[in-house]
Amino acid sequence: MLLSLMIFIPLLGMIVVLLLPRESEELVKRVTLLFTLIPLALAVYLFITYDRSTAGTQFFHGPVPWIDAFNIQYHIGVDGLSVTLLLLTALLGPICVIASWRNIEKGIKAYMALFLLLETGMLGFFAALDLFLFYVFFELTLLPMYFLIGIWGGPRREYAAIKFFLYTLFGSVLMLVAMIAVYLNSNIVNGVAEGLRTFDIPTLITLAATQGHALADSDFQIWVFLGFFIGFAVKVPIFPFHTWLPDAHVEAPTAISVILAGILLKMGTYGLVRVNMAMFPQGLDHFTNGIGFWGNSLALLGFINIVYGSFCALAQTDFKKLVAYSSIGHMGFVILGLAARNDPGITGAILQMFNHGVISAMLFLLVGVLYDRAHHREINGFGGLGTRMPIYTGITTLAFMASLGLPGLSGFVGEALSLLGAYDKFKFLTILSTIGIVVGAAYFLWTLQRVFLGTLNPKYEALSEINGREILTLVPLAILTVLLGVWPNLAIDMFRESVTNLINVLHAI
Amino acid sequence: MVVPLISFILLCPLAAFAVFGILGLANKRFPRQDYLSTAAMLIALACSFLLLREVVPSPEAHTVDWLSLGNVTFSMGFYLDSVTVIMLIVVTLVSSLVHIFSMGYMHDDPRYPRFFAYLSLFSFSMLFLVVSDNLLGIYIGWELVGLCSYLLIGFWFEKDSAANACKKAFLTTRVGDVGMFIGMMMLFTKFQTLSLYGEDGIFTLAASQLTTGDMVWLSIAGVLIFCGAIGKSAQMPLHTWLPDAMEGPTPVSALIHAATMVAAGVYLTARMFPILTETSSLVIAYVGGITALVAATIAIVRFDIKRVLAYSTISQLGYMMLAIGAGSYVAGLFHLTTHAFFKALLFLGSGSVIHAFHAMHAHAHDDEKHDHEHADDEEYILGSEIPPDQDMRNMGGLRHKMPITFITMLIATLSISGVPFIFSGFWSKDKILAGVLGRAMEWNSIHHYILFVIALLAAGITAFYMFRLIFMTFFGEPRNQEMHEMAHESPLSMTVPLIVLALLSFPAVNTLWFNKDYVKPPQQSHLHAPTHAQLAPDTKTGGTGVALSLFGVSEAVAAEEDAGQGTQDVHGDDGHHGSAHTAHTIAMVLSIIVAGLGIFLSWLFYHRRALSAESVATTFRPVYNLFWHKYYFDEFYDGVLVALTVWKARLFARFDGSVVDGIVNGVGLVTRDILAAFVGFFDNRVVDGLVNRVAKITWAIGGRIRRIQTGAIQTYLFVVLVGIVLLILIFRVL
Amino acid sequence: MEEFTLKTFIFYGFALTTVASALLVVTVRNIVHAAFSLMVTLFGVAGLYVFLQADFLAATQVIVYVGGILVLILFGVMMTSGRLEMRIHIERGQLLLGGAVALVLLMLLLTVIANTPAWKNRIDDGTELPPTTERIGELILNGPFLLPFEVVSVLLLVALIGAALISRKEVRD
Amino acid sequence: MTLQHYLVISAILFTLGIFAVLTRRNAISILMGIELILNSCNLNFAAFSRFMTPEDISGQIIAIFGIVLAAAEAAVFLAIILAIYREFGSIRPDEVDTLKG
Repeated sequence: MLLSLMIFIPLLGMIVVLLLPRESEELVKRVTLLFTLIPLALAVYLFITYDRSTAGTQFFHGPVPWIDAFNIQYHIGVDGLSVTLLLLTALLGPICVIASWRNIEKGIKAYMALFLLLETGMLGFFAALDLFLFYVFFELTLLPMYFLIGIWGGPRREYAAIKFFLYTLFGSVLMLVAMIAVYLNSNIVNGVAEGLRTFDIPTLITLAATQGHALADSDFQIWVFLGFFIGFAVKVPIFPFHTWLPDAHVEAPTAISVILAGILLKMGTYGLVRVNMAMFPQGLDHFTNGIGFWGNSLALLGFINIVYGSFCALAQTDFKKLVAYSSIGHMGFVILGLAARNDPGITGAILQMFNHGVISAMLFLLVGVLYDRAHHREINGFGGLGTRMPIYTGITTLAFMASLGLPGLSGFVGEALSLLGAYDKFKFLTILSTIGIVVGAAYFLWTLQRVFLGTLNPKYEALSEINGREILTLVPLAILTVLLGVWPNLAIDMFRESVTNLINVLHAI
Repeated sequence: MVVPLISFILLCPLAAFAVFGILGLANKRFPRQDYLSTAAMLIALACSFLLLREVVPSPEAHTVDWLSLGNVTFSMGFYLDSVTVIMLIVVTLVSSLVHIFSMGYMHDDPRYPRFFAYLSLFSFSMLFLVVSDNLLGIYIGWELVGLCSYLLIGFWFEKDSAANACKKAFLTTRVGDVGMFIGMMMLFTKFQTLSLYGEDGIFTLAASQLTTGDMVWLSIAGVLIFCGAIGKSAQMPLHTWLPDAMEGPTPVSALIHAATMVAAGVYLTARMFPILTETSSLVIAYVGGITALVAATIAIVRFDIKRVLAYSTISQLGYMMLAIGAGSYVAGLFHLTTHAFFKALLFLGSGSVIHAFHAMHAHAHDDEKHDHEHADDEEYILGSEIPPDQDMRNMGGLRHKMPITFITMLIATLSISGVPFIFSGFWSKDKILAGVLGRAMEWNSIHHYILFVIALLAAGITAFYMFRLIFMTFFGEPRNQEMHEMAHESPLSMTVPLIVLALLSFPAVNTLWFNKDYVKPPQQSHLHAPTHAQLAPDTKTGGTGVALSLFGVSEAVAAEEDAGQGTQDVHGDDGHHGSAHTAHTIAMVLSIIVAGLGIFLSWLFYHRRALSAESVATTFRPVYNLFWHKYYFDEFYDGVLVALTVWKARLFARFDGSVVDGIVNGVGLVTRDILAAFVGFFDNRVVDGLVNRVAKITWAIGGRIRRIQTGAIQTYLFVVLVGIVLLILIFRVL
Repeated sequence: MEEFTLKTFIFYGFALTTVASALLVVTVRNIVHAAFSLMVTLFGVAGLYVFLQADFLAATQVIVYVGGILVLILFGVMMTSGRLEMRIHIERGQLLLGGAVALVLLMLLLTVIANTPAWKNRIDDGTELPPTTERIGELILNGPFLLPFEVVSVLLLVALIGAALISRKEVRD
Repeated sequence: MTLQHYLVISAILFTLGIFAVLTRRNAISILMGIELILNSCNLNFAAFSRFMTPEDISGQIIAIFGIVLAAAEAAVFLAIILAIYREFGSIRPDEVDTLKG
């Protein structure tokens, strides 16, 4: 019930916001903030009461029959894998609302309503335990995102929005096909159909591990794995499905970029863990067993993401595009860690998901702060801002350092664990991937130098220091960054058992 | 008592930094950050001295779980042995002195509080690195000191050169760190832990689990870990960042880039000593040796007082690496300690000189901005710009103006040059030379003989360029009269640290190192490949070493040397003791000779002016150019590596924009234009032909039918009713 | 055939009044007259309700229809019709067609009424039922009709607001 | 008085209402016709309630709802008529034919 409340309160908020008069913008913003703070409060409660000693699903609601004809159920719940991302989503919600406080100029009401809808979609996605429900929420995020980019974005917003939409749709069509294939095979044992078909994820996981079940057939798993994988790969995004990301980021308003990098990318990797790994261990095995091309393919994709993303970031001169490409690089570590299929690898990957959510959120907020003042994002157009805006420079340095994986800040732990895990299986690729660490440091430091160091660009002598509201959005994230860097167990406690459980599933085949 | 004490030591500087950070976020400032940071450091220093009692004799580790996975746990902990304590004292001591020095030196800086906050953060990180008992902890501290170094080098970030230098420092060291990380990954994959000590630590496991078949693997791992040290300790080929790091304030150079952080690489290598194999040791020794020599040669031709010291630091660090690579664990760490003191002293002294010139520089800045560029002839054509207050060619004859600075710096110079017996530098350097020679004789290894020669050469050159610095700065006639007039002795807050450090350059205060029970080298379980185990006994010569008994110290040194060698050698016997003594004697004599030679030449060139440096430079033009251009490392990196990377990045980005995205857009276009056009054609002619016909008919019918649509409600209603009536008639009545 | 009592007489009287006045409503040319005829019809229906022992319904009929709707209609007449248009214009052709359809419909309805077996021989036995008001109240406010009642209330409210909104003079902004 | 009496009266009222709606050229007259139709329905409800289920008075309640609906309908209808009158200057339904095809 708690989870259902958490998921649908933003939806209620959307209705309330829609009923408010268009003119009272301040009221609209406050109401939206309120309706994003409630899930956050619930998330804090969830964090406190979550039982860390078990791998099982908790706080579940359902299964309640929803569409009986296809045995689709309303079934939600969280385990260690999803709870962290749920918390992240609930945290970023209010932060984004605050970040949108001043810089959305038109149609704030519609914007906020769409944002709340988006939040419902994201929260629901992470909590869904029914494959169909999962898909519905997955698609539910797409629609508001399309409008949020397409209406409130930059000059090329329509191109970016359509690109984003089509890309994701392309992926989700394959996903849908795979999903239907799973559904149709879900009641076939030894070639004979018996019982009801089902979309229920926990049931499907059990079935996929049952000897003789159609879902446990390794060829079937490979194909279905591919279908889901492409669907999620677009979201992550994994090379070569990544080109929507820089465009979407550059055009999207700040808060939406934050959501995009912070949550939407995680939906892809979360899907990989939740569906691809847990449900199709044999399919996974085919792509990560380290034998031949296909056995290395997932790790190879991770490697390409890391190196390719980092090098592309190095060449960017648009601040936001740079951060966008850095996201691609960082998600590569997640893929690499997942491909390792071992304790440090998966833990590192999940940790990296969470940490990247926090850090990239900070980065985009910071870019937004600068953009609001200077109205451009050309890195070479700044210079010497360190003297003008010391606090802003300080926070940016912190975020950059976290992002480039400085130990003591959260980015390091996930990255290091992913690499440690991956080295066990993919020695050569992992060693090559470490290039990404150096290049990552290079582009962040170079940016730092070009924007903040050196002599002050006289054009920006009047630039105002970061204000209280902006600091308010950044401080929780900064604290989290430091906290998780110093005390990573705080996060790992949440999902340690689930990871162990997942690994047992993977090793059972 | 140990754990709370160490925690407290760590907490002091961290708290000082936290105050700054939290207030900074609230856009406020703590006006007395300098007192806070300094006090924190002094407390930490006092606590470190307390630890001196705690540690002897047995090393101990205290751990807590830091990061626990399902079946792997990374723990964080403190490991406290004599080396740790000595490092703690060195770091806190130098750091405290630098804090005090900075109160005078940095006093007029607009970002004065920030400077102390950074110093505090650095001290915390460095101490954390030192006390960590596992590789992960060391790595964390390692990167954090890198960050502080970055922040402090770039402290005057308005200067483009500083901004460049800090970035370069961070990136260069990161390249090394990646190597270190790969090494860590190798060790982790093998042993499933990153803890070094204890039952489940890497060292125990390595000793018990590894076989001869693993030697290559272990060597690679060792060299990779050493890569981290190459970066951080500015060894070849990653040394180029350290001279540039002199863009930072001078106290920073003294603390970070002379005494502590750069020595962390040596410390790490020493920590990894137990798992160094013969091969990796040799690699380390060669890297160290070559670095020592090359950096020393570059230092000869520098004119910037800080750059001379920077290259000298690199060279001395190479010395330490050489020592550890050659198995002289104790000697390497001993030299680390003595070097920390005298090099910090040299930097602070140079800072004092710069400070004396600084006011003048600011004054003369406007009218004589570029004058110095024309002052000397062609040398400037080649090179980097030197700030006039750091240019030794503007100095000279300062010994009367700044007596305290002069005397203290002279003591440090004598120490670093290896002037015998009353200076600590002599003992530590001598110990290294003896160690290398000892290893060479013991193993009859040509490599170590070569290394010994390199080390000797480097020692001579060191003496030469250090005295060159002293002569050019403090002796002779003032070369720039105007600047000379303005020069003055520094305030008390700056001279006191100089005096303290000068005192530390005497061996008496380094007695810990002469107590052979205090620091014991750890066992190297993988040093001997089987071949050497057989070779070693045959090569031993039964020398009859005569220990020089001077001040009763050298006896202890030699004996300690034995202890060091003995524990490393499974076959240690009397004959071996002999070889150590022989080596010691030879090394001592030779080192005194080369030091004297170096000083004498320097005196000839720069004081007596009996020989002209310029004419020598002209005679050996190619060599001189090589030295002047720092062996073209920077040119190579900037022109090739950096350019290549950026080019590659641009290539990738263009690839991304045109090819990958092009394909995507292309698919879009193809779908929209070509495919759609074809389908459209087909559609128009075939499908649409049919459809159009249907549509036309529909349209025609519609045109007629639309008259029914009168728009009058009553008509509709009428029709509806008729319909109802008919329906009722059909179904009900008929 | 039942007895022709006073009660029956009155019933027929009401029935006749209702039908006759309804006929007037649809035939009279003056719209105001039509409205008043409608009033008579409504009263007649109310009387019929009384015969059906639906006392509350009868009262509601009088109050709501006569007191409310009829007044509303009269207002509507006054506000929309100029003096000339007080007369209702009827076209002959339309009249014939409409009349024919209505007639056929009536025939059909009567046939259905006459032929449905379940409806035959349902005679009012004349039993006096207790007043319905209390039971209706019970059913509406505390019984199965609570929800419909609420829905209808909201509907009425919406209709009122909507009506007010539609009919107000447009304010140009 | 049988059920059929009432049904016949109701049927007549209904037919008259239909007739009015079909033939009248004045919106208000149409409204009156509609009122007649609604009344006939209510009468049916009441009658069926009385004769078919004497104990249950649900039919009456439905009739009451019917009245309420009639009231609502009348209100909205008149409002629309007023609006149309303002727009077209007439309430003759045959003149309001913007939907004409």
